[in-house]
Amino acid sequence: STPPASGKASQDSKPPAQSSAAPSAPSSAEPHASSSQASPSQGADIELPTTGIGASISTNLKANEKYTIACIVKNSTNPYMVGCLNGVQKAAEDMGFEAVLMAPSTNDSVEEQVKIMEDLIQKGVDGFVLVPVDTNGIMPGVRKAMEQNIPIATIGTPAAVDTFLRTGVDYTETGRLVGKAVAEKIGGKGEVIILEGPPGAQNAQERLAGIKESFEEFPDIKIVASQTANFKRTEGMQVTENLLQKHKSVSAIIGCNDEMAIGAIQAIKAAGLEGKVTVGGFDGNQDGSSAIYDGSLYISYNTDPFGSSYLAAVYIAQFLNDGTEPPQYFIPFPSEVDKPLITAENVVEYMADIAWWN
Amino acid sequence: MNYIAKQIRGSRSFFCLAGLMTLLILSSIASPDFRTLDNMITILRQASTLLILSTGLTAVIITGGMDLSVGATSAFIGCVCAQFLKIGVPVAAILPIGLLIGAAVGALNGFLVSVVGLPAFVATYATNWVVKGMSIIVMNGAVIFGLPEGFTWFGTGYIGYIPVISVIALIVVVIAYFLLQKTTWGRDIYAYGSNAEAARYSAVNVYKTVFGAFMLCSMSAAVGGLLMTARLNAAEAAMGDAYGLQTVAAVVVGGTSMLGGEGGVSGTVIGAILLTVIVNIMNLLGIPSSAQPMVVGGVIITMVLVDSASRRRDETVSKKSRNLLKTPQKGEVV
Amino acid sequence: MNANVQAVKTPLGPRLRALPPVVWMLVVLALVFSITTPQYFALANLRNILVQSSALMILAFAQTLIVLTQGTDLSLGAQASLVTVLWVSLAKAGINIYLAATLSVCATVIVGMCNGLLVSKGKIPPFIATFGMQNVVSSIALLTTAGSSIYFSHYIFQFVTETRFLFVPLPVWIAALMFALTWLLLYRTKFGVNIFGLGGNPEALVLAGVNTVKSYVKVYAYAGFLAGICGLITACRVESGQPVVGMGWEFEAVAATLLGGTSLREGRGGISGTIAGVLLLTVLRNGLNVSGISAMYQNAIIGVIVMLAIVIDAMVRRVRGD
Amino acid sequence: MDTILTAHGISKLFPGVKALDSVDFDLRAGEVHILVGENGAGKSTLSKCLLGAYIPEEGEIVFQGETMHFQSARDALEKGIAAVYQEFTLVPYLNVAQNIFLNREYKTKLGLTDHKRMEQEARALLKTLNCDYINVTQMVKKLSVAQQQMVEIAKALSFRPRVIIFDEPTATLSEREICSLFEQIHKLKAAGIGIVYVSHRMQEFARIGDRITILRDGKKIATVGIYEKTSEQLVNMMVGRDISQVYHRSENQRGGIALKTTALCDKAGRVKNVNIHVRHGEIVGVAGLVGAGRTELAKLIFGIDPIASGTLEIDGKQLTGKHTPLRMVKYNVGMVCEDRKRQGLALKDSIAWNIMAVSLRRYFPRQFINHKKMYGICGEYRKKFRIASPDIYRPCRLLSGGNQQKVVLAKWLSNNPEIIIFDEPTRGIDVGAKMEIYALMDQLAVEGKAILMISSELPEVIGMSDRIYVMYNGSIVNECVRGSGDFNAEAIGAMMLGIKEGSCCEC
Ligand SMILES: Nc1ncnc2c1ncn2[C@@H]1O[C@H](COP(=O)(O)OP(=O)(O)OP(=O)(O)O)[C@@H](O)[C@H]1O
Ligand SMILES: Nc1ncnc2c1ncn2[C@@H]1O[C@H](COP(=O)(O)OP(=O)(O)OP(=O)(O)O)[C@@H](O)[C@H]1O
Ligand SMILES: [Mg+2]
Ligand SMILES: [Mg+2]
Repeated sequence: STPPASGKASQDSKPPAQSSAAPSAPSSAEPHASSSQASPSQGADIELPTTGIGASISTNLKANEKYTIACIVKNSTNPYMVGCLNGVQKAAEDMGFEAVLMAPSTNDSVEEQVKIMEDLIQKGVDGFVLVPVDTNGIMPGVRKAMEQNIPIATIGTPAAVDTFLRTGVDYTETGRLVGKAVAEKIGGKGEVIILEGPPGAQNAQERLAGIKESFEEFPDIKIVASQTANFKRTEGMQVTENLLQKHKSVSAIIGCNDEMAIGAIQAIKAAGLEGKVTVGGFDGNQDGSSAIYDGSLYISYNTDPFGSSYLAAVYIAQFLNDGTEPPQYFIPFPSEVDKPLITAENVVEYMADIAWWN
Repeated sequence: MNYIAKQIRGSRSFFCLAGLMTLLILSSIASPDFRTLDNMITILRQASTLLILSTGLTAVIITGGMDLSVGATSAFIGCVCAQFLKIGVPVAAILPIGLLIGAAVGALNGFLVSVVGLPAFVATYATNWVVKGMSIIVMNGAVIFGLPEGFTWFGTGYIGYIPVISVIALIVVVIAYFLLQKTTWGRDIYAYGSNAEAARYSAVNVYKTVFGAFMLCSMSAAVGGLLMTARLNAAEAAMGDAYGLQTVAAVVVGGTSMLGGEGGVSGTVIGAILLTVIVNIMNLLGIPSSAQPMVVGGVIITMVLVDSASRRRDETVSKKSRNLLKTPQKGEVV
Repeated sequence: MNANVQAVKTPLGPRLRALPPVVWMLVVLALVFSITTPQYFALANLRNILVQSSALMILAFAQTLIVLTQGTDLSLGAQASLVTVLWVSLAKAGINIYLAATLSVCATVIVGMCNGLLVSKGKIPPFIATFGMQNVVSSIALLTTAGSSIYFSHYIFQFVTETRFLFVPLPVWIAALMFALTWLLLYRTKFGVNIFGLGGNPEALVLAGVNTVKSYVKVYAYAGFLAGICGLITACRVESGQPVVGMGWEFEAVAATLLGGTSLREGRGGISGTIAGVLLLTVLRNGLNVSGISAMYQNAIIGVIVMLAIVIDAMVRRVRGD
Repeated sequence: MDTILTAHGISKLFPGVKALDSVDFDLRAGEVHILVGENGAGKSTLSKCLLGAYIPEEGEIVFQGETMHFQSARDALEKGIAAVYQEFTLVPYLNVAQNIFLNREYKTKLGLTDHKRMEQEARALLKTLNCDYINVTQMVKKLSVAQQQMVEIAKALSFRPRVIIFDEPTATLSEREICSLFEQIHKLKAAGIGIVYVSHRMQEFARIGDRITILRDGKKIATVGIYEKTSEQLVNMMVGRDISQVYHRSENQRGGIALKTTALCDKAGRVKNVNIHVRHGEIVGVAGLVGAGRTELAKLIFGIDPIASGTLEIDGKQLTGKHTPLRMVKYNVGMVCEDRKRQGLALKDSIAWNIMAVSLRRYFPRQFINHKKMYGICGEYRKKFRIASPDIYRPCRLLSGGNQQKVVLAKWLSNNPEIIIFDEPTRGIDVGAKMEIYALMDQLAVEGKAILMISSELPEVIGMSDRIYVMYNGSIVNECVRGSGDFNAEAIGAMMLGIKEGSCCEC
């Protein structure tokens, strides 16, 4: 399949001024052509205007004026999205700007996201923290905002052009890391089931591509099924139930988010296969973390929406205060300050200090 | 015996049953994994939630109405009750609370349809919007999980080989069947659905009938929502979305006419199982998710097409009665 | 509001009173928002509202025609999505962009014809026939792009959304053109007469020798055409092909249609009221966004206001006795 | 005069009904050929077969010497056969001109409909019918019923047909409009156009008719010249036996006043100041023309429509509080309504469920239905009313009109009411069934029930009633008691038309 558009976008969109600060290759994965430059690195020497991670993130910065910063996410029913909104809300409280928190009333509608952007430009906001549904789809809104010189920070999914900042995670990268970890855990061979995100959603496609990429190294691993469960727990459970009827000897299931992974775990329990199947997920949400703690989930990836959007808001406020640009276009936030993979080894620490959902 | 055979043959769910049988046979041939006991139980468990939601909807559709808010209502009640469980409300109190909220939503629908006189389609679409919005507010975007074991047992437990959730679905179906077929109120629902005006002239209490149907619908949505929550061990505002129109499909594929007055929960049982089986076999055969709706849509259209063709055959004069013309029979009623 | 009685000159007072209630609600809503938010009444915002409503507007015209025939078309949203995807992928495959647009609109016209056949020949209730089609169509859209959105760079997209003619952006003009076209078809052709007939008294049509099967097919096909145009505008709006972008629009279109005074029974109504219905929904969303009401509350607020609007509409009509 | 339209051996079947049975019919140019027969005799069905709206199972139609194979009404229209149908065939939300030119819209050069021209021609057409007060740009929905009927007539004439079929065109017209219609019919006759005219109103026959064909139970009885038979003979041919045989009343005792209304008015002003009473053991008829407000009165009494003013007493007790059918049923009142397909039956439901629709609550007061018991009861009623059906499980739509009517009767009588309102109890049913229903009403009266009977068939009202209220334009204009001088068809007919008693004697 075609390489995801985001990789391309972030690749050739790097502002030349910052290329000296380009991060080194990622620590845990092979560098990959499509995203090597954008890939995160641990402990790169950039200075964040914040300290901490997850819910413990904070800043000393104060907004000079009562700016209005809007956060637009993809929906208001997913904890990840609400984490983003909460991050900006917290930033607003800490720094003293006004936060406008928005989501389309129809879940995951890029068209409505564009509408909201247009409306808020009318309202006169000073900055956008954006979780776009789609890289290209969001462009009309982005372009309008850029015409008005309103800084835009995107979380996770980028926009098709360079915006003020992109932070959060690289979805392909997350897929690659978790996929690799799971593959190693099952000894590089066996049958794997993947539960995909909603068809049509870009981040879901990218993460899936990442997972598949990571398996290319392991010729003995066979993806026996890859079905959508729409990022939902119910559907994760139902689809897994069905697939387990056929693939009883499956060694691993990767859910493209924790919700589906937990659904899969419930189905595994019901099928009496507990302990025989390695399950991987993404997001490191509260339920997922407890599942890692009790051993039913092997691994997850801390995508930290809270910290990402907080950080994005802080950068925007800083820019509004004195015109300081962020040092780098793509700041892969959680992995910038911490190891983002969560396993039984670090889950206690993660839940106590790092998690974004407290 | 002849009567029973005739009833089955003549009943609207006949084609649905035939369709289900065909599907089961084809599936068993196509995939060896399909015909295992395990898989059958899986299908049973999966069909249960859909079945509970569609059972109540059947009553509304028999009145000639429509309830587009079923999915949203079930999610809403699941969310509210999960919040209640979280603050320590005992499990025993949850069912009454859920049913009460369900009854309230149903009463709102009933009010809009029978008192204000809105088309049910529009009224319940608005309700759907409101209820969905309220579950987002209730949940504040979070997912609640880690519910008491006494509660989740209803969703995940087994009685012998049979999942508890299926037993409950069966109970709901039996109750609804009993209400619709064995009580005067149930008869009023059919009478109102086949001819609302005639029902009024026959001294049927229209308000009681319509309110009752909508309340039954929303209350079964409540049970469905609670079980959905118990089964997931979590509640989420969007969890009912997928059920919105799927329930309608299950009811209509089961032979209940959208024009009202015909059909029943027995057809709905078959319809719900049919839709579940299709998805199950498609997953087993590895049909890509993007192609799955096409198959489901195709099956829905085909089933209803066959059903409506058979209906029309009843209306037209059959060959046999045409022959009456040739040999006029004495004493035959004109 | 209806063109059929345009020749009757009535004084302004009764004519104002005869407007669909939704027009008044629209005015009230606009007043409320302009009082609460200063930026609301800016010219740019009005333009904004018009642009935002244009895609839904066209879809709602389609839905209005279907509702006039006592049906609902649940596949319209999926059809619009399909067009965005087809257009972009055909263009990407090297086909001339205008040809690609035409071809993809042809696809939805065919979908519409299938709908019409199922409803008329197959005698399936429109609700369930078009629901089945919705599934089929969205599958096709997803399969076309293997599930993801699809992107193709061409100046036409931005040209459509950003060109202004007489201060008004192109999508609004397109919507206006579609209104004019639909209006002509509805009130100045046999096609329109048959639509009112299908909803009002199909028996009369049969007795007058109208082929009702053909009429149904035509209506649904034209609805498909409008859904296609809506899809083209949407593709320009989001500059890409999005296989699920139109999800749920069919229901919003129904809501707008009914708010606009078209009845699910006996073929009463028309497309002029639908404009007000669509504007009500758009103004509501825009107003909530501009006033910065949090995402958490928007769904509930919109739902409650739409419900109130429908109830008020029903009440007013009952009092007026129409 | 030469024959332009002939039908040979036409048969038409509906599920459960043989509506036409080898009917022969012929129509000459320039004549008005009247079709008579009781309700359900097959008049409308025959008209529709001539028109191609129905395709007969058997028989052939010859028009101007050519055998026709009409597949639709359009075919017939193109050949020059137009009709004014009994049912409403206008589209409510189109204007008058659009309705008249439905499917034949004039087009401008641009291919758009030419409203101006259509309106002009429509206006001209209506003018020939003396109906220039009808605004051609008005929605049909907003017209009165009579105006709608005139539009239907204009529509048929606009085809400039060779043959035109009128199916009860005057049923909803007032005298003034009837006059202009007849004037038009005379003009058409003079122009050599053949006219088939279906009507129940004998007084019209002499004014326009040339020949009469009598249908009964789907069979043709005879075709006669207009002056060959007296109206009594015609009625006998229609009914198939002497009227005196048909109606039978037993001697019985009258009880107290069961139902009494005082100054009853409805909200729409269709019922004005009605004072009537019915005693136990009495059959009281209400006569009047269509639109006189008799059905409205019945609906008012039964609680379907709200009472605007006036009072209602049942067995001497004045009714207070909520007035709904449910409450009336509790007071032992029943109503067999006018339109059995719309208000009487759930056509999709089985015979059994329809029979039990009212009395279910009485037999099973605890709400739980014992199916065995229920089907037992229904079976008894099927036998008692001789409902012709192999079982009680079939849907009612498969029954013939008469049997459907019997189901409606069984529905109410199974609830054992004391006061029964019959609105057109014998509409559209065959003579045999009619007689059974008359016998039943007689028996009910003997049992001491109070019966209020509304009927448009004068012989029936006169034959069955002990007293008759004559209703005209919403008010009771007269009360005739059996045995008194004005208790005959002529007098009552005149009162129905609103002609004062005095002037009545002259005609
Ligand atoms: N569409 C139909 N389906 C079934 N039965 C029908 C249908 N139309 C007419 N019938 C039956 O055919 C018979 C003849 O009906 P028809 O309408 O021709 O009577 P009619 O003489 O016109 O009576 P009326 O004076 O009431 O108009 C009746 O028994 C009627 O019930
Ligand atoms: N002025 C009118 N405006 C509207 N509708 C009318 C009018 N006159 C008569 N009608 C219609 O004709 C029908 C007959 O009227 P109504 O029921 O009052 O008369 P009726 O005396 O019961 O006559 P019948 O029982 O013979 O139909 C009504 O159902 C009504 O729809
Ligand atoms: Mg007739
Ligand atoms: Mg009447």
